[in-house]
Parts: sequence; structure tokens; C-alpha cells
Amino acid sequence: EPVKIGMITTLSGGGAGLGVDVRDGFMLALKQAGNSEVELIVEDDARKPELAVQIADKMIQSDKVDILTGIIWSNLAMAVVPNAVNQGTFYLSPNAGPSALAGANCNKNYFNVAWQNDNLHEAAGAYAAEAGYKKVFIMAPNYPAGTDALTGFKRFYEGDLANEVYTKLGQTDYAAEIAQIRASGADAVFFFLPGGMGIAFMKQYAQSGVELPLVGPAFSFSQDILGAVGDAAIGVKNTSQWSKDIDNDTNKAFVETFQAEYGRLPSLYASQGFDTANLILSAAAKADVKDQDAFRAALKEADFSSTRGDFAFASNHHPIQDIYVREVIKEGDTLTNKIVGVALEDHQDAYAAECKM
Amino acid sequence: MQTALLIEQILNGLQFGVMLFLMAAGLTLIFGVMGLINLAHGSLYMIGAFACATVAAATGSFWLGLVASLAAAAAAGAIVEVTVIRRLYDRDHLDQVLATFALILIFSEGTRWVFGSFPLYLDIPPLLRGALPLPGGGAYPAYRLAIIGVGIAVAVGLYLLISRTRLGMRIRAGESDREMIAALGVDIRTLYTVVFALGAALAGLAGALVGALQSVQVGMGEPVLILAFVVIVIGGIGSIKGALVGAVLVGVIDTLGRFLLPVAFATFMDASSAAGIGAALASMLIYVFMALVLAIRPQGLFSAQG
Amino acid sequence: MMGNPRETILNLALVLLLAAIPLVATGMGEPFYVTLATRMAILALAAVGLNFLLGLGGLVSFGHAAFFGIGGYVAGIAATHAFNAEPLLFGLPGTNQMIVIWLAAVLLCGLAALAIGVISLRTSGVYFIMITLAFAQMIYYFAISWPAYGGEDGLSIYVRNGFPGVNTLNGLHFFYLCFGLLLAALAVFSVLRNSRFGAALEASRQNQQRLAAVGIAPFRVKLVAFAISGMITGLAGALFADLNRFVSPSMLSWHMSGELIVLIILGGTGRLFGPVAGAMVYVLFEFYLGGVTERWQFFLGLILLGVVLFARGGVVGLIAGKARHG
Amino acid sequence: MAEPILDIRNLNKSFGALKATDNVSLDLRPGEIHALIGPNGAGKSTLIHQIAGSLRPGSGTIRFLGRDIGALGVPERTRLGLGRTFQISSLAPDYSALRNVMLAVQARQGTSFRFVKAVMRDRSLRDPALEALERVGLAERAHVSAAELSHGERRQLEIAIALALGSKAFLLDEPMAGMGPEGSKALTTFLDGLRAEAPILLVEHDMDAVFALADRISVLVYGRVIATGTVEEIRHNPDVRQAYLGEEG
Amino acid sequence: MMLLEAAGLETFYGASQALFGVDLAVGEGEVVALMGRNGMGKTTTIRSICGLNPPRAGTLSFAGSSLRGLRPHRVARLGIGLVPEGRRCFPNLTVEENLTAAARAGAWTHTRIETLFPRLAERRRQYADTLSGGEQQMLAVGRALMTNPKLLILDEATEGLAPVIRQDIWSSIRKLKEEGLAILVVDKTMSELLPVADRCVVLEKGTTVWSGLPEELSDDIRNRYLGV
Ligand SMILES: Nc1ncnc2c1ncn2[C@@H]1O[C@H](COP(=O)(O)OP(=O)(O)OP(=O)(O)O)[C@@H](O)[C@H]1O
Ligand SMILES: Nc1ncnc2c1ncn2[C@@H]1O[C@H](COP(=O)(O)OP(=O)(O)OP(=O)(O)O)[C@@H](O)[C@H]1O
Ligand SMILES: [Mg+2]
Ligand SMILES: [Mg+2]
Repeated sequence: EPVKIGMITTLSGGGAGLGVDVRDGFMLALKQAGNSEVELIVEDDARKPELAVQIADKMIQSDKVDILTGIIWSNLAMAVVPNAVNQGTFYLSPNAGPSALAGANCNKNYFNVAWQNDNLHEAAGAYAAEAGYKKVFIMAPNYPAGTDALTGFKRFYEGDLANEVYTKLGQTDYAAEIAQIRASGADAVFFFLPGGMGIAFMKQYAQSGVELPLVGPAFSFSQDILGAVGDAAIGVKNTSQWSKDIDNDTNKAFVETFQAEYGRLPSLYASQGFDTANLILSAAAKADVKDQDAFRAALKEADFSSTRGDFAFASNHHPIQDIYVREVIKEGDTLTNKIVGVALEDHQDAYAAECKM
Repeated sequence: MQTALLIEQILNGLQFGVMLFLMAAGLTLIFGVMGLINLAHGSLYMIGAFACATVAAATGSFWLGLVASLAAAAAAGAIVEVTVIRRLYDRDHLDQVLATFALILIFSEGTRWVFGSFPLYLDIPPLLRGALPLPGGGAYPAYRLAIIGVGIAVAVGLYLLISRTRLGMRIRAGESDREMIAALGVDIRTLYTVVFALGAALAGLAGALVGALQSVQVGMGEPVLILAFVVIVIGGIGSIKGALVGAVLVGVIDTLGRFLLPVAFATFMDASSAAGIGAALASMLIYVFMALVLAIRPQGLFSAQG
Repeated sequence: MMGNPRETILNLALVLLLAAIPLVATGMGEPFYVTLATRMAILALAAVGLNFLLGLGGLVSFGHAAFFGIGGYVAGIAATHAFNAEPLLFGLPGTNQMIVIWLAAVLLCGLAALAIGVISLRTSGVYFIMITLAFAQMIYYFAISWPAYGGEDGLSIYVRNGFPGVNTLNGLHFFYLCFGLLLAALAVFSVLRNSRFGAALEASRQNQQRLAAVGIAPFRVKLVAFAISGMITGLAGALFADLNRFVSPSMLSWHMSGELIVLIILGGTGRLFGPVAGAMVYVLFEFYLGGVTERWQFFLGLILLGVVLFARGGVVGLIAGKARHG
Repeated sequence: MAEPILDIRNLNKSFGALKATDNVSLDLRPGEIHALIGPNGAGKSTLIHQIAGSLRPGSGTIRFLGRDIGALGVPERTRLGLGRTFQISSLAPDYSALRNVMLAVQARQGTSFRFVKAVMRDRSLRDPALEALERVGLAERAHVSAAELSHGERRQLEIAIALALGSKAFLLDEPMAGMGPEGSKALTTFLDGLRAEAPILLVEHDMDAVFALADRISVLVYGRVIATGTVEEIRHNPDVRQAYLGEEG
Repeated sequence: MMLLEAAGLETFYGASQALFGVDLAVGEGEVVALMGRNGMGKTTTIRSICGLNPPRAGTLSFAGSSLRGLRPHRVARLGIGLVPEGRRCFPNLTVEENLTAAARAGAWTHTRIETLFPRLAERRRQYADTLSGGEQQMLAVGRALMTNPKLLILDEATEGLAPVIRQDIWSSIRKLKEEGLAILVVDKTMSELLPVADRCVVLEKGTTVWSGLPEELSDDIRNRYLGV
């Protein structure tokens, strides 16, 4: 009997690029494995929590899926995951990793195959410390993921803060913040501004004449939006658990086949989708998904070859992995990233202790 | 806190305001003057940005892109007017709400269908790159100055068109009584198609100009829509002057709020919470302002008459 | 007075259809359709509340998500406190009793509506649309950035709240609870519409000057209507949170307000069953198209456009013909 | 002389530089029709608006039934017993003629915050409304919506609504306007009878009606009362002839 | 040939029929009075002519070309100027703008209108919705004249005007007639209407029941159809 997987992801509206990449990465893995042992249903959540809940209910109750996956955004994950896992379905997160699900509300049926939300920011903090910045200006949108980002950064950064600024979610004009940056006497800027916010900030920052070094998590420099940011991004350091130049066979093959299949370079989201699919395939090869305990144990082993190289689950089912520092470069006409160092090795999130599982 | 920074932020607020006006300009015409509730304004804005980005990428010229944005948005506007809006003039305003809501869905998905799911690249033209030095140190991006210029030019142009030309009078007359203006020999139907297309073109122009500063992606029009309505309503429906003043007030208040509120809170709480709470209040600020204005002046600051 | 006979038949058909979906679905072992029907009933209930204001009073509130969301948060917060056994306010405990939650939601939304109404009703027309939006946006941004109850991530209700004598965890039971409330709200709507108050409210939509000149203060009429409307929508919000076992600021967003308006226009503005028809059609389309194509929103847009252009008076208008006023 | 029902003292109102009401004093006594005439734009409607409460006077007092009503809003004044018609018909367009009048009846009964009983089955609303329609000769058109009535019929409906309010004084702003010759004649007869029920302040340009009905006439020019008197006095007043009547009179 | 000719007009409001066969003709330079009690179809007839409520049956021509199927602005541009029932000035435009919006080249200009109605000159910059009723009426007449029509249609154009002004308007009508303008007029004051009119057309329940010279208007007809 095939494993039935339901993918709920964002395929329309502003954040659709992320969902498309996750889906495409996921499908690529399935295709390479030969599609017979899994059945995949994909639906668009339009980035609305209520709709995501409805689709999840449908997939669980009507399609009787064994595994759910696909959600991009923390707030949608918070809406869907607790209910789904309570109904006895597995949930494998290919992107969002809100702290609640890593800590107090962790669940045996919930696995995160990407990162805990704080991870990349923590790495950025570590990098900033290592690079010797003394006074960093930090900035994120005013919502839980933004607060987590700054908290994560501060957890590993050791110097002073020039200022800590929360912007409005969805803000597109950063003239006021840039003026503050200029006046703050900072020696570097850390920012977490996902999606269009980051593109807007980068463009405006480049024009402003302020030339402080920028550090950020990979989200504003991933392959899906680098093209839109343009040359303004060149030279920026960003932290990621994945990069297209990670040197292992799986990754090389992944980048190559992805490009051949879809005509574009993969982003970290695509790699996460790809890894998630391979994790499921690896578990399905060992255990029947109907035997939940066995299947869970098989997942837990994470016995698949990840595009990131070493990959293991911590006790709270969140990754233990290396997080790299990348730099944006131009290869021919394309902007892309190159690894320039490792920020944190075998890094695990800070919430595992709160997880009683 | 330095005075220089405060002054710079006030200037930033002013320029943000003019930019807001530019984003709202098409809507002042379609909603303010023609009296149509057009929720698809943001979509027209998006179309302008996408057209500009595509043509600029293909030809390497931002300016050709700008022309394309005007043409594409105007064409979209004309098509929408002829196929949809025209049938709704003598209906309830609510039908316009539903129809233009449907148009948002169609335009957003249609754009994604054609252009894919990833943000497009659109950069400012080389001519306007870089920053001009400000007296007293600091620098001001040339492109932003250009936007201020265009915004003010559009404001003046619209003002003259609406209040000084016979065309403007006929448009306004059509808003209050279409049947009567037709009975006086004015082809109001064609006129409205043209004006709607003009409003759309302005939305498209704003999309291209502002898009170069922000991100060109599906959904970029949504926040613009709400902001544009806010600006127009604060200013008083139908008044170009009001829209400009409203936009500048919103721009300044929003900018200063973002800047000052966290500082103010930091005087009596720790920096991190102050940043959070200050920012939370700042994001509510323009709505608080709008509610205040309307509570005191239910017709906005400058309603069309007076 | 009743509308035309065709409308009455259509209304009956809608009620029966909605009531039957969950039974049939359960019979066929498709529990999800119970959830879908519950969603229809709850959205219809929320829209009935708005229809009261918008359809009868002609007051287009673009901020009803505020009440929907407040209702939802009442349920979410009460349940969370009950779940964690932390006291809520002034030592009051949280609760997982729906009745208490409903009362609290209705009360709070009524008060909020009075407060918002007192200021908003000074304006009219498009200004009213925008000022109600402004209040909803304030609450929305507050909810997003206020960390205590999850901010944008929202708040999960781990166990659906209870109702004496009903197993709310059973989808069918929960559906009929919601359905019952919907019917009650429709009854309230219908009675109010035909009452003296309803007459005054409808007159205030048509001509306020006239209403004032016969000696009825339009402001008071509208304020009461606003409060009633907010209370009904708030109740729906509490149910919605329980349906999703989750509440988040997206319930407060302007999209939600817009969606409620769309439901009403789609069904038929001011029609007793407009919201019901609208909710059923909208949820169905959203669900089916979503399953068929990734581009579902495009086609949803086309369908909605078709309805506005070719079905005057929404779905109910299309089937039952023009509304009549006595 | 009987105590005036409506007593206006030294009323002033300006729009910018324009004095629309310039120190106007006049009164309305029981049983009389007091006509208010004057050139277009003299300030007659403005005065009516101030009395009815839809416009705030700049200064001056308005007493009704012995009480200063200056601070009251439109609905309160109507409930006290000031009924008015609009120069340009103001009706609830979707409602039938009958429901338009029923609204007035319900307002008169002060029962607009009743939420249960259905109005259409309520004889206590319907009967008085029908009666009022009958009195103005519109009973046949009771079930036609106001939007579908012809101009003249709408004018009749305005009067019916004022009647249904059971007012203690009427403010009628050009009731004859839009009525055909037949309608004007009928309305003249009707108003003649109405004065026994309640006195009328009548603004009208139809001099046949004014001369036939008025007990007293006040003439307003540029916001100021230039003359008050009986029909004969006004007819022969040279100032009035020049400013207003022309060859008529 | 008649300037305006209408025969057998049948017009509907939605499903309800208001005109059941109206015949009407206005010759060059002629003043025709359209009469009938309230609700008999005078305004509907005018709306049909102007293309605002296109008739479903009947013939309708102006200066030799058919008006059937023409949109209102086309009809107006052929030379029909309308002073509608209830004034319908554009409230959000000033007096001056109201006139300008309607203007088409010809003998009538702002100056001439302001000589005809000095009151409008005084109120030039005032918004139309704050004008007194009579001032609005003057504006509506002025606005129609600004289109420089060949046929002027006045639907109760003297309603609400003070006697002196009304007399002015009637004398203007006479003057306009002398200048060769054709006029179709609805008015309730028969004593002023009949002396100016060349011909009368009487409507009853949406049909033309009588037409002829003013002096032929017998007491019987007045009684039966006009109620006087
Ligand atoms: N809101 C306003 N702003 C400016 N002027 C106004 C306003 N309202 C009225 N007026 C002016 O005040 C004057 C008096 O107007 P009012 O309507 O009272 O005249 P009236 O005597 O009723 O005339 P009519 O007989 O023509 O109806 C007019 O000249 C009018 O233009
Ligand atoms: N908008 C409308 N919808 C439906 N019926 C209408 C409408 N307007 C007028 N009617 C009806 O058409 C008939 C003719 O009305 P019309 O307005 O032409 O009369 P009229 O002769 O101009 O009357 P008046 O002297 O009162 O202005 C009337 O019975 C009227 O009720
Ligand atoms: Mg007047
Ligand atoms: Mg008429």
C-alpha cells in the first residue's frame, strides 16, 4: 500500500515562490525515486491559516493521508500542526520551525526537516561575534518570528547593540530605518526581513550611500529572490544550513537535476523539500507507515543522504546540522551564494530541553 | 537624540508622503473624482511594475519600461472599464466592491500565471543612481528626489485637470449625475473609459516608479490599496489637494512614529520591550490618525466642496 | 412581510440542504464534509450579523473582522487559561464552557461595537467604510505584535470547548450546534427586519433626512443596529475558533472583513438568506476549485465576476427574482 | 390675542459673507396660516431649516409651545410637534407610499425601538397611515414605491407624512410646487381646513394659493423681514410689488 | 416638416408601462405646451425624446433624422436642450462650472446667461447644492441654454420661482421664440403658458388625447383632462 502524503503549501499570492520551490524539490525527489510507493496531493493554502486548517482537515479526514507536509509559514504551521498530530497524522516540516513546537508543545509525530526558526539567526550572531563586530544594528519585523530572530541573534552575539528596531510587518519603505542606521554609529547591520521586505530594504540600502557590512539569514539571499535584489546583494554575508556548493554527491546531483528539470537554480527551500521527501522515502523503505511506531523510529534515524551532508534529529525531532556562512557572488550573469565558512557546527536549537517527549 | 536626525526623519516622512500620494494618485481619480470603489487599484499598480520590469529586462532601458507600464496599465484599465465597470455605474456601490474584488483575484493569479512565482528584478535607471550630498553631512538618494518631483507634478497636473478644465468639470458632473450630463450632450460613457484608463495609467506609473525601490512581486499591490484609500479618505474624497495633504501627513506621522515611539518607551522600560511595544503602536498609528480625523471631521480634511 | 414565494422555497431548500449535508456525509463515511458544512454555517452566521448592518441599514462596515476576531480570541484565551489552569482577569478562571464563552464574546463584541459605533457613525458612506476599517486594523496590528497570546502565530485550542449535553468533539454534534445558532440568528434577523426598529433602520439607509424629520434619531437606530450586528458576528467568531481549534490575527485582517462583505453580496444583499447562500457557494467554490487547480483563485475571480455582472441581487436574486419592499 | 405657538426672535444666520437670515422675528398663532414669501434666495428655506433644527442659527431664539427649542435636534423638535415638508421631496425611495407614512405614525407613537411585532400586520400603524394618504388623495397609490411616484404624487406624499405626524404646527416649504393646477386647487382647499388642526407657516411662490389662504403674510428680502401684514396690505405694498410680486397681486 | 415628430410612443419603466401611444410634434420656432394632470406621462414623454428612457415602440425624429436608438448625448448634440424636472444641477460643481460643463459653441455664453439671470452672477463661485431652490432653477435653465439648442425642453421650469422671476422667464421664452428657438414646455400655470403657446398637447394616462390651438382648449377639455 502506498504512503499517502498531503502537501499544504503556499502557491498563490506574495509568498508563492517559497511554496513552489518546496514543492518542486519534493517532487523531484519523488520522481528520482520512482513514484510508485508514494502518492502525493498538493493544495494551495493562499497563506491563510484558516484555509490551511480546512485543507488539513480534508486531507486527514477525507483523503486519509498518512503524512502532512509543505507549510511555509510559522503561523500556518501553528494552526495546522497541533491538530494534525493530535489526530494521529505525521507532520514533517520542510520550512517553518516555531519555537513552541520545538519546546513545550513538541510532539512525537512532528518532525522538522529544515531548522528551528532561531537557528540561522543564531548562526548570524555567532558569525558577527567571530567577525569581530562590536556594535551591530539589528532589525526585524514586529511579529513572533521577528522577535525570535533578534533573540536568536543576541543569543550568540557578544558585542553591543547599536540599536534594536522592529519594523512593521509588510513594510516596504525603509528610509527612516536607514537614516537611523547611518546615525547609529554601528559597525554592521543584522536584519531579518523575509520576502519582499528584504528586497525592498536591500535596494534602498544600496542607494542610500551607507556602506556598513550587512549580515542576515539566508532568507533574503536565497536563490528565488536574489535575482530580484540584484547587484545590491553582492558581498553580503548570510547564514544557511544549505548552499548550492556544499560538497557532497547528493547535493551536486540535486543541483544539477533540479536545474535540468525546472530550468532554474534551486533555493534552500527547494533543498528542504527535496530532503523532506527523501527522509520519507528512507523511512518508508524500512517500515510500513501504518505501523506508526516503527515508521516514527525510522524517521528518527534520518537514514537518508541529505543535500546538507550530515543530518540528524535531536530529541525534539529538530535537526542537528552545520550552519554555514555564505557570501553573495556573481557567477557569470547569475547571482548566487558561495560558502565562506561555518558559523556553527552540529548545531542544535535552544528549546530541546523544554520538550518532554 | 540629535536634531539633525530628527530633521532628516521629517524629510523622510515628507518624501514617503509624496510617494504615498503617487501610489494613491490613480485612485484619487477613479475613486475620488469618478466615485467608483476600485479595489483593483493595487492590481493596476502591480501591472505597471511588472510591465516595467519585463520591458526593462528585455531592452535594458528603464525608460522604455516606464512607457510600457503606462501603456499596459492604461490598456488594462480600459479593458476593465469596458467589460466590467461600465455595467455597474447605475448599480449599488457594493456591486463594484464584489466585481473589483474578483478582479484582484484574476489579476494576481493571471500575473503569476504569466510571470511565474518569483519576484522580478527592477532597478532604478543609471541616470538616477547614487545619492546627492546633503548640507551638514549625509546624502539623499537621487531617485527619491525624482519620485518627489514626479509626485508633485502629478498632483499639480491632476489638480489642474480636475478643477480647471472643462473635462474635469464634466467628469465631476458625471460623478453626481451621469444621466443629466449625458442629456446635455456629453459622451460620458467614452469619457469615463478614458478617465478610468488615465487613472489606471497613473497607478501603473506609480507601480513602476515605486516598484524600482521596492520589490516587484505578486501581491505587491495589496498594502498599496489600503494605504491609498486611507490617504484619500483622510484628505477628503474628491479633493486632490486633500489627497496630497493626507498623504504627507500619513507619511510624516508614520515615519516619526516608527522612529520616536520606541525611543519614547525606552525612557521607562528596557530597550528590547520598548522597541517591540513602540513598533506595535507605530504600526497602528496611521489608523489611529485616520479615526481621529474622521471623528472630528467626518468628511475628511478637505472634502470636495470647500 | 415575507418576500416572494419563490424566495421562501429557495430559503427552505437552502436550510434543508445545509442541514442534510453533514448527515449524508457521515452516512457515506466522509466526515470532512461535516467540517465543511460547519464552516459554511459559521461564516453564514458571521455574515448574517453583517447583513443586518449592511443589508438593512446600508452601513458598509469594512471592519467586521474586528468582531469576528474578538469573538475568536475570547474563545481562544478563555480556553488557553482553562487548559493551563491560570487565572484570567481579576482572579477569574478561564473556561472551556461554550455558553460562558459565547456570552462573553457577545458581551464584549457588543461593547466594542458600541465604542466603535459611537465614533464611526458620525461619518457616512465611504468614510464609514474606511473608519470601520481603521478600527479593525488597529486591533489587527495590536494582535499581531502583542506577544502574550501568540502574536501572529496565534493561539491553539487544544481541546474543543464543551457544551452541556453535547459532545462537541463529534463533528456532527458541533455542526448542529452551529446550525442551531445560525437558525436562531436568521430568526432574529427576520423578526427585527419586520419590526418597527427594522423599519426605522431600513429607512435610515434610504433617507436619513426623512427619518430625522419624522422624529426618529438615525444615530441611535444605527448604533443599536451596529451593536447587534457586532454581537452576532462575534458569536460566529467564537464558533470559528472552536471549529479550527485555533485563532490568529488573520481572523482580524481586512481580508476577513472583505470576505464577509463578499459573502453577502454574492448571496444577495439584504436578503434574509443571502449570507447563507453566499457562504455555501463561496466555501464550495473555494474548496472544489482549490482541489482542482493551483490557479483556483483565478477561476474563483471569474466566477465572482460572472455573478456580479449577470446575477443582479446575488445568488438569491438570480433564483428568486427582485426583492420587494412593502 | 392668543399666545403664539411658534415664536422666533432676532434670528441670524450667515454663510460666509452672506447674511441669509438677518435679525428675523416672526410668530405663528393658533389657527392661522402665516405665509412667508420673498424672492428666490431670500432665506425662506434657510429659516425653515433653522426652525426645524436641521441648521443651527447664528444667534436668536426659537420658542415652540412656550419652550426654547434652540438646543434640540431635528428628531426632538419633530416629536414636540413641529412637522415639516421639504422643498425638494425627501422620501424613503424603496418604501411604498404607505410605508413612508407608517414610518411617521410609528415615530409619532414613539415606538421605534420595538423589536418584535411585525409592522405590516400592525393595524395601529396601518390605519392612521392609510387615513393620511386618503386625506391627500393618494390612497390609490398606497402600494407604489416612492421612487416610482410621479413628481406631483411625491409632493402629495410629503404632506401625508406631515399629517400623520399629528403635528401641532406645520412648516410647509413650497407644498404647491410640482402640483398640477388641479392638485394646487385641491391642496388649497385642504390646507384651508387644516389650519383648524394646527397653524401653518407656509412658504410658497404660488400667489393664488397664498392670497387665498394666508391670514398674515411676511415678506423676506435678503434675509430680512421687510413687511408683515394682511393679504391686502402686502398686495399693495409698493416695496413688495417691486421686489417680489411684479405684475401679480 | 416638423422639427420634432413623435408618434405612437410607448415607454416602460422596467416592466410597467407609462406611455401607451403619445403623439407630439413641434415645428421650427414653435412653442408647444405639453399638458396633463400629475402622473399622466409628461415627464416620461420628455425622457423618451431625450433618449433617457428609450421608447419601445413608436417613431421619433428630430430635424429629419430618427432619434430611435440614439444615446442621450447624441440626441442632445442634435440640438435638444433639456431643463429637467427637479432641476438636477450638479451639486458638486459651482454655478460657473455647471454652465461650463454644458457649454457648446453658439450664441449663448456665460455673459448672456448672467444678463438673463443676474442672480447667477452673484452666486458664480457657490456650489450648486447650496443654492436656493429658485436659484437652482435658474441655473438649470441657463445650463440648457449653454448647449445652444434648436429645441429647448422645459419641464416645470418655473417651479419654485418668485413671481417676478417667473415673469422674466416667460418674457425670455417669448424672446427666445422670436429668435426662432423651438420650445416644448410643461408648466402648471396655464394663465402664463397659454398666451405663449402656439399649440397644446394634452396627455391622459400616457396617451395623447387632444391637441390643438390654445384658443380651442374648451372648458370641457380643461375640466376632463386638466382638472380646472
Ligand atoms: N450652505 C450655504 N452656503 C452658502 N450659501 C448658502 C448656503 N445655503 C444657502 N445659501 C444661500 O443663502 C440664500 C438663501 O437660501 P434659501 O434656500 O433660504 O432661499 P429661499 O428663500 O428658500 O429661496 P427659494 O425661494 O429660491 O427657495 C441663497 O442665496 C443661497 O444661495
Ligand atoms: N422611475 C419610475 N419608475 C416607475 N414608474 C414611474 C417612474 N417615474 C414615473 N413613473 C410612473 O409613470 C407615470 C408617468 O409619470 P410622469 O413622471 O411622466 O408624470 P408627469 O405627467 O410628469 O407627472 P407630474 O406632473 O407629477 O410630474 C406615473 O404613473 C408614474 O408613477
Ligand atoms: Mg427655498
Ligand atoms: Mg413630471
